[in-house]
Amino acid sequence: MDKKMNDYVQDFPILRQKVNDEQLVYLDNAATSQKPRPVIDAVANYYYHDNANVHRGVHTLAERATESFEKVRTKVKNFINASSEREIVYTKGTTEGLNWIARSYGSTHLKQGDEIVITYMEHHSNLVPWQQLAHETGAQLKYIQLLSDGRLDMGSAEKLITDKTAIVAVAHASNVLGVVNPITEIANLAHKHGAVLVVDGAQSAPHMKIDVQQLGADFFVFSGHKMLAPTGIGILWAKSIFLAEMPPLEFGGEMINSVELQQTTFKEFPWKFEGGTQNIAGVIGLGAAIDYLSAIGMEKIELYERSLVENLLPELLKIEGLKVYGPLDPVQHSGIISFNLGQLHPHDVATALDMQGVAVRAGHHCAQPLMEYLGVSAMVRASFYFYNTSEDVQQLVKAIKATKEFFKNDTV
Amino acid sequence: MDKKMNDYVQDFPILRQKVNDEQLVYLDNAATSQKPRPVIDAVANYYYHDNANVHRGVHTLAERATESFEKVRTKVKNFINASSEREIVYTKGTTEGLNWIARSYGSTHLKQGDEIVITYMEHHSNLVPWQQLAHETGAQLKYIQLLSDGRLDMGSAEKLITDKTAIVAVAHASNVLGVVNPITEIANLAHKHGAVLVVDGAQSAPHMKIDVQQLGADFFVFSGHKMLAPTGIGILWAKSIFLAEMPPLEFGGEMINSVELQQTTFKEFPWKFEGGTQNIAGVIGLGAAIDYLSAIGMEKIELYERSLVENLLPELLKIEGLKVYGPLDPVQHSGIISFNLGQLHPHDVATALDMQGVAVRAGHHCAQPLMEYLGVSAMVRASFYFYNTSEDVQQLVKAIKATKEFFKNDTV
Amino acid sequence: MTLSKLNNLYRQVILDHAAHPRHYGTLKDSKEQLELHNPTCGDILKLEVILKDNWIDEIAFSGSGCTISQASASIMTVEVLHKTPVQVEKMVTAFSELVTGEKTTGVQELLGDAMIFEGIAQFPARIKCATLAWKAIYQILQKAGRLE
Amino acid sequence: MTLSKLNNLYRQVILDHAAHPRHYGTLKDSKEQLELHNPTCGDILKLEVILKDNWIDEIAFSGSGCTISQASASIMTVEVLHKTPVQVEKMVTAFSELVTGEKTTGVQELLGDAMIFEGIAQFPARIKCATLAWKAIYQILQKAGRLE
Ligand SMILES: Cc1ncc(COP(=O)(O)O)c(C=O)c1O
Ligand SMILES: Cc1ncc(COP(=O)(O)O)c(C=O)c1O
Repeated sequence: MDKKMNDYVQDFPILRQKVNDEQLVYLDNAATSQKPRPVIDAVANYYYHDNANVHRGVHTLAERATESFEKVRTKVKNFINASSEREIVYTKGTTEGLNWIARSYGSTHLKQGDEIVITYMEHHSNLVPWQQLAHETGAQLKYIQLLSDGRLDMGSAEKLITDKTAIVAVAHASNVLGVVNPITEIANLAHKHGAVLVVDGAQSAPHMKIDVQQLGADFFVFSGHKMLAPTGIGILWAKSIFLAEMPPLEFGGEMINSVELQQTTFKEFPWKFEGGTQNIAGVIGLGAAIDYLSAIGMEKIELYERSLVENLLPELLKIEGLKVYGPLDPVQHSGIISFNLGQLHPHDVATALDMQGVAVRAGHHCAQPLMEYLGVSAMVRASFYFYNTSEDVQQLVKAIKATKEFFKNDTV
Repeated sequence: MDKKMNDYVQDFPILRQKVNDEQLVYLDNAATSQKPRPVIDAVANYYYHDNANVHRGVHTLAERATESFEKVRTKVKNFINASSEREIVYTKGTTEGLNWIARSYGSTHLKQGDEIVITYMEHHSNLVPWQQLAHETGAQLKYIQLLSDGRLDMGSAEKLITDKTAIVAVAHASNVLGVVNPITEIANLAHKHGAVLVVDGAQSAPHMKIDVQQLGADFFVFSGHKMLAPTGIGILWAKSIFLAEMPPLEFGGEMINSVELQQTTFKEFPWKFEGGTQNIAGVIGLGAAIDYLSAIGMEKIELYERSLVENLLPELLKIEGLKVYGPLDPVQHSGIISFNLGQLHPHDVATALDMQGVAVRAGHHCAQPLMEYLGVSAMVRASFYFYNTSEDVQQLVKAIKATKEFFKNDTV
Repeated sequence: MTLSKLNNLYRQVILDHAAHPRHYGTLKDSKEQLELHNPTCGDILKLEVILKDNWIDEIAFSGSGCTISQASASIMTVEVLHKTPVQVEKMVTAFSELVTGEKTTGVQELLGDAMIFEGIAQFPARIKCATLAWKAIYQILQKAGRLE
Repeated sequence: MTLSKLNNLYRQVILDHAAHPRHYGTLKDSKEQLELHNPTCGDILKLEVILKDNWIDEIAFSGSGCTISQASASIMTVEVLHKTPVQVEKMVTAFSELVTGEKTTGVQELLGDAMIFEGIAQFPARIKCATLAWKAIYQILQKAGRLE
């Protein structure tokens, strides 16, 4: 399988470059993925042939653009198994999607004394909007604990999710710990207590088959740019019943039904949420990205990434002084591996790896409460995608060892 | 000059196509502009060489992406003569920018009894957000009248803008009437009464030299997609003093300084407004668009478009039964011409023109109160950009005449 | 001239109905009514019907719109008059399939003069104009509880 | 191995300061203090100074950070001790120009050991690490009203 997967690398010209005189190994996929030629071409071709504003014109280009733009809703619907394309709302990305849910659904449904339950592993984007909502409404924000290997403590979840809970918001997959959370179980817990479940799918949608109905989620959001699509486009999915009652947040342009001097009526969902000219080319690119991923198969992508981790994890654990966060069993570990190398600061490690062509991230990964919880100030993170190869794994391991060697007299 | 300007057409491959067997004449530029090759290439090259998430990584690609991303702020600053790049906030587009001003500045500054003054010619995007703000805060929304030729009635403005006025919001150039409003005069009026002035630059920034300081505006917003840039990127400019005090609206990602379990501090402006991964490639494309426009010269673009209108207007006025809205003097008319052809419905006209290769818009142009004010339900709009030629003007005139002929036994 | 293709859209019957719409106006007696907007173009259609026993006994429309939407409304009123709700529902479906080009045969009898809109499939931007009136009759029957 | 270029960044002096930072800790007496964050990496720098007459009489820093930011803080404290606010302001400017590569000559005397960070211009992602401590001393003097 490795062989066949390696063919996809050819579609990513950016990977064929040297960085600091070394072959680039891009392992920062959790921050953003690279884009294959078919996606870049789809965007360019749209501008070369069909570009026009959507929904507004009777001329030929406008009609073509509108059709392509709306067709992608169907692709997204199929990609995550939504029940209707009308449940697919275009956003700027995961962060905007989560903020919209907090502001539109949250502000109209929460009251003093209600509780919002999230986890210690949330990305700031699935944390700060709820914090703000709690401040505004007088609701309480509570955090589900983690087990020592980084997985969610379901005992803690059962204690925290009660009849007071109005909203539960959880990452499907962690952007730091490499764990995938048991969403269906959490959905059952939430629903038993009359709460809705918001799922942050930023790190899952790119890497595994998503079925929002099977997950039992009420809201599911993700970003295009982490799954081959252009920057500036994301998806907010929610059950129709919620979208129907949620007030729109950005007013103007095509989201309107009729405007009088002192009042306005809005279109039906999803269009009522899409104020102003949308990122049309971004939508087209997202459609091409979904086509590309679907042609490979999401299950295959998930399996392949696991095989890389099965290669990597044992090698890392052999390096003395190297500490991996999250589960140590490769089977439970997604393609995100966060670690520290002795007392070396993650930034020094990341710079040393960069000098060897290996692009990783260092820092708090927009998860400061998690860092605090784990008692570290920062970590190094290597995150894989299907176009990474076992040679990439080897180059990473080699580079980490060389880094350790370089700093050996100092803090390692 | 015409000759030299015509050369730019070559950079727009989309224009070299046939639509309904006729050479495409794209006159829907007020809805969205076409994109020249250098802009499309800039986006593709970014993805082929430098793509990474910004602000977050220490690796080489991340550093390159961040530098390009931030450099565009300087380009935008120079393009509109802001006093600092920190006054440049990236948005999704004009609509988002206006909504953010209403929500962030408006909600924190308005109270019951305050007044918001706009005009009858506003686009819904510069109208509905203020209507909503008025509903929420108990402020009153008032409309400045128009003169019979569509220009702003400054007498009406003087009456409506009083010490009760907190916000004045006006389009720099109308998207329907082809008039350019006297912003400096309105700014003086507003400031005399202690109000702030919000300028909707969606239809001016693409077509003339903008100097926000000379205009005397406090806020100025525009969209990239109407000025050669990709979809999904826009600019909110405001004086530092306002940006400093405005609360952010989208929480998560790089807009954060530090997060604790129950509270969060934000970065400085402009970054505090830019929650989540931004439309990075859109920003890069906007930079390329500004380079392209600046190389031509905004003054030259404005003059050239006026020369097209000087050709077109007299020809149109010769067609019996054709009514042009807005000033009839070409010197006072921007490159947007709205008209009706006898009793023919604008949609029928637009379809007939499309059959002759000419792409125009028909409808209310997101300005229903203006339609109501003028007593029409819809109009046809032809809108020009610098890559349109005098042949385009001729083809439009010819097509209108043929349309009139086709329907002659009916409603014309 | 290059407008010959326009004849596929603006057939004589359509132009005639637009210029002289049938059943244009309002009804006096107690009636079902509905107003629909086409937000894209600002068109407004008001439809009124009087249902007697199990058929449409009287019908009228008013409002403003383009040639296509006016003609389609006029033809629709002619074709549905004295039909039962169940029949009308079938017509609505058939019309929708006709104008999107999904199914264009075997519906002549059902749709009558409304068949004239077959050519509109080539003008996708205008399909909504043609379907507005049919959407209205469907919704009015639905609201009146005459459809299962 | 391919890490020889890293020596340009991690010079021996830097590694030494990072491993054995000077003036690390806190001051007892009444003092000016300031805490700065580098939001990108989560680094925290606490700086304290005692100003006497017109010079920096005592100085200390604490917090956590990478090799570069720790070493830079350590060297900064050594270099600014007993200097006047006006001198320190000049040093801050010179250091900033040094690490961005804008002006690298004629500042040896002014910056002393801090010259060691000249090589960092090749590592743009790390410039912020080196300048954090200098930003802190500047802001502390500004807050204390010792700069015009
Ligand atoms: C005057 C005016 N304001 C605002 C807008 C909204 O711009 P956007 O759709 O890019 O948000 C437009 C364009 O449609 C416009 O013409
Ligand atoms: C788990 C998780 N949630 C949310 C986000 C935010 O996504 P975006 O920056 O695309 O809005 C990210 C990515 O940074 C993430 O990893």
